[in-house]
Amino acid sequence: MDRINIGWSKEEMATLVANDIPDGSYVNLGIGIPELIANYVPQGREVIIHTENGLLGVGPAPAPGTEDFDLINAGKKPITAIKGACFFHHADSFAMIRGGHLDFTILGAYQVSQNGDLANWSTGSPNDIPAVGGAMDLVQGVKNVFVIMSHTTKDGTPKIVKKCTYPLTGVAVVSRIYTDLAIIDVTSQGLKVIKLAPGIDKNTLQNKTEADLIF
Amino acid sequence: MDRINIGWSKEEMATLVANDIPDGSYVNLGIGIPELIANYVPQGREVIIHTENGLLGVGPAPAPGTEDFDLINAGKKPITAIKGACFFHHADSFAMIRGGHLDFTILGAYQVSQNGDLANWSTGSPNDIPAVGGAMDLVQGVKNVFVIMSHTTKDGTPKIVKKCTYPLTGVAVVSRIYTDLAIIDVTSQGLKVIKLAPGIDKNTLQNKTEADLIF
Amino acid sequence: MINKVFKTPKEAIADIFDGATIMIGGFGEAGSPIELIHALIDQGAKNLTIISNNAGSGHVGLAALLEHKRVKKIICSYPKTAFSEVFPDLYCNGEIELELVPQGTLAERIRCGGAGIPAFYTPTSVGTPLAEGKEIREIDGKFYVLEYALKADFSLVKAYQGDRYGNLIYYKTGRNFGPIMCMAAKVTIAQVNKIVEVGELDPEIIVTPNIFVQRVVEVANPLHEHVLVSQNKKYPWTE
Amino acid sequence: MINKVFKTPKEAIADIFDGATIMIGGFGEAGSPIELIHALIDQGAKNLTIISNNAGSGHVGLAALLEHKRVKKIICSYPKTAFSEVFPDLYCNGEIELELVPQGTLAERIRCGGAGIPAFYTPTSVGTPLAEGKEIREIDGKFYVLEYALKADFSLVKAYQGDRYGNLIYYKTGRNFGPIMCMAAKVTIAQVNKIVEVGELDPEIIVTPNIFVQRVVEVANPLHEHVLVSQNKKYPWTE
Repeated sequence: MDRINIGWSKEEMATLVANDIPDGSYVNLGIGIPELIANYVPQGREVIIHTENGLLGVGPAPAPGTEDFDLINAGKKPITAIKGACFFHHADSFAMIRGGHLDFTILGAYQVSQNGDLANWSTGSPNDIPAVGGAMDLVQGVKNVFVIMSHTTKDGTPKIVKKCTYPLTGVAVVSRIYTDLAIIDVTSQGLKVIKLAPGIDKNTLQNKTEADLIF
Repeated sequence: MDRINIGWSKEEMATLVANDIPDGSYVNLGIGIPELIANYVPQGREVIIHTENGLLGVGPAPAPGTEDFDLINAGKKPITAIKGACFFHHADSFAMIRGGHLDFTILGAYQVSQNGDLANWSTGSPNDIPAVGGAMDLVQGVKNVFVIMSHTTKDGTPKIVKKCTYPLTGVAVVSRIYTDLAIIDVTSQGLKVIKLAPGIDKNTLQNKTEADLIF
Repeated sequence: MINKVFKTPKEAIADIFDGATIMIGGFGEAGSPIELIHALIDQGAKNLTIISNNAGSGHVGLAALLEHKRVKKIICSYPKTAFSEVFPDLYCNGEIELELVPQGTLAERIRCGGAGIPAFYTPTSVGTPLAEGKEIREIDGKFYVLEYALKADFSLVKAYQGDRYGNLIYYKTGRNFGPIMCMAAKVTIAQVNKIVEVGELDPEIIVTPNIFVQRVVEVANPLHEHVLVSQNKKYPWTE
Repeated sequence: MINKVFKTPKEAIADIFDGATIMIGGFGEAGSPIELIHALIDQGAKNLTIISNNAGSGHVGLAALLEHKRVKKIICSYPKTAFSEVFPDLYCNGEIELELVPQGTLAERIRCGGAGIPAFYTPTSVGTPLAEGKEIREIDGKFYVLEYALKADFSLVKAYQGDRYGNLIYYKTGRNFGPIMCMAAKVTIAQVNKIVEVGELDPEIIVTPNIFVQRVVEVANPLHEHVLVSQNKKYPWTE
């Protein structure tokens, strides 16, 4: 997913997500593309970013040479803290997550199923080192679980599926999917496309999607 | 129990308990006579006193006129804090208690049974306002539960009994009893008297005790 | 922009509804949000369930709320305090329901309510009347009782300083139930002695992270319960 | 007199025994007590069970402890970090046992171990392979998995400042697992950048109360794991 040639770029996807997060929200950003979202919060909105390793109030990336390796995010990258930030330990951090205090978490994914099942921690391959981190807590506890990912794998295999084949992170937890090709809501009626990327039509999108889409 | 005419005085009882608490111990003191113990810690020993409402490191009572009603003990009396003290919230305070981190708790009692059952929170009377506070947590979590009490009620009824008639605080939790007449260990063989107050003989003590004593 | 600051206790508690479950901070007087409670008495919400370590003292604060018959049930560890007159009367007359909970179990049930843990096992109260009717489980040879989380519609707490994000620090043993009650309510309302600018509170020393607080109101010089009780004051004030 | 200060990491960890269960603080490098881990490598204890969020990086610190085959089992949420080479090799060769635990469940199991709560219910992992074989319970219409507390013989943590009583404060996101691991071990050993006099730490800002800490050792200028990894250093140092 280093380059996306059709549809939205990673930066455009991040902007779309950022625009959908209301002023005053508490947001946890997953590792990878989700981290970009912090850069696109619209002017005039205060969004407080949580990182599960113990900081509420993540600020912009530090200037080169000013990194503090005791001030890192969940991806173990150096960050900064905004004014009004606070530090806390892991049990308190996951009390925030599990206790339903966060409004949004934006996560990457291997697969999302039509009922909102998420697979994002293991390919299930015996040679894969299993590593789950905080993903299973986030999907259970955060009020809105958004996924941001490429619409298909590099070889074109759909990632939005009828049923996940990879090990699950959570059952029926995703509420919205942002891909390079569309924004899709998980509803009780099924997967509802609420926005198509420029130049993408319904047939193209459905052909790249294993699950049935509602337009 | 305002006056004790035979055996040890309240102050002598508190001194006996204080002498039995080793240097470096963490101690929770119950409301009433147990509070006196803080005044009798032998010179040269550092004993850290915990109050369950959120302070580790209770100091001496404040001088009159210097009381701070935001700095109180479990009995809601103004206290002071020693150097090296720290404040914390109730869940952390009871993590200390329940988690087995405290070495001693010294509690008052209505009744103690021969197997160490404690009754100290309710007389069971329908007109009694039930109030338990932290007693049930203390007896379950603290390593050594000591009782300090008058040997009998004012009308001479034994408080050390075969089986408690009052509602229990905990089952088989007391390890040692300090009364105005004796110090008694709760052992697997039964109640073993390890010290008699001056002028008290075995018969006198047994006559004031419902449970069988071992001398 | 995030601004959780309310101008007065009255505005901060305006939407508390009949039948609400409310956690009220404090251990005795320390940490008791007396101005918020008085505003609640003025506001008139009734049929409340209160979760609080004590049941108030004298005829002010929590005791006054009880005295005005606004509370149908109290979940509490120690309703019998010095100068506690209102609760005993109501209780003996069958005018209030009491759920008596050991103090550590009360604290843990509140924290779990805030932490998304619906239930836990504890050794506390096993073998006593307070464990009767509850599930007992043996784990590694020891017995434990199953206890369920507590949550609330509102928490009223008193802190020392706060900012417009809702960050809080406390003062001495006034901290007690505040931090965990902030976690366990849908709407936490904190009265603070002083509102400071965002950034004034060192991120390392904030006790309650702002995510747990929805409203902050400054009460610069809060009343002292022990003074009011010694003067035999009653709320609402009658001069 | 209470004096929990040890002169060197070597003395502080001297009695760690073969087969011990050890919690090791840190989230990646932040909060990782690298000098204590290196002293443990020198000391030689083996057959260890390690509880730690990650499995180390490069060939220093926790990764070096694994590389020297001292660890039979690791309980961990995320053993796959950038520059993590040692653990993947051991795991693929079947030379180390892994218990994979979601991060929040790991944190809560540790806190419960310290708080005398033997088990709790959590929604995390329900419906996933990590809940397989575990008890599932429905509470108020939602499903939860039963998880058990974790305890340890020793905890090794890194803090910022400490005193001879064992009070600790931390530095930024280096706090992470430190405070809860201090609670959950029989013997907690903290390395701190600076030992201060009793009374220097404000009672309002102490993060780990002294009761949870048994030993404190000053390491004034701790090594930086990312620097050592970028230099491809291996412990023990071979010059």
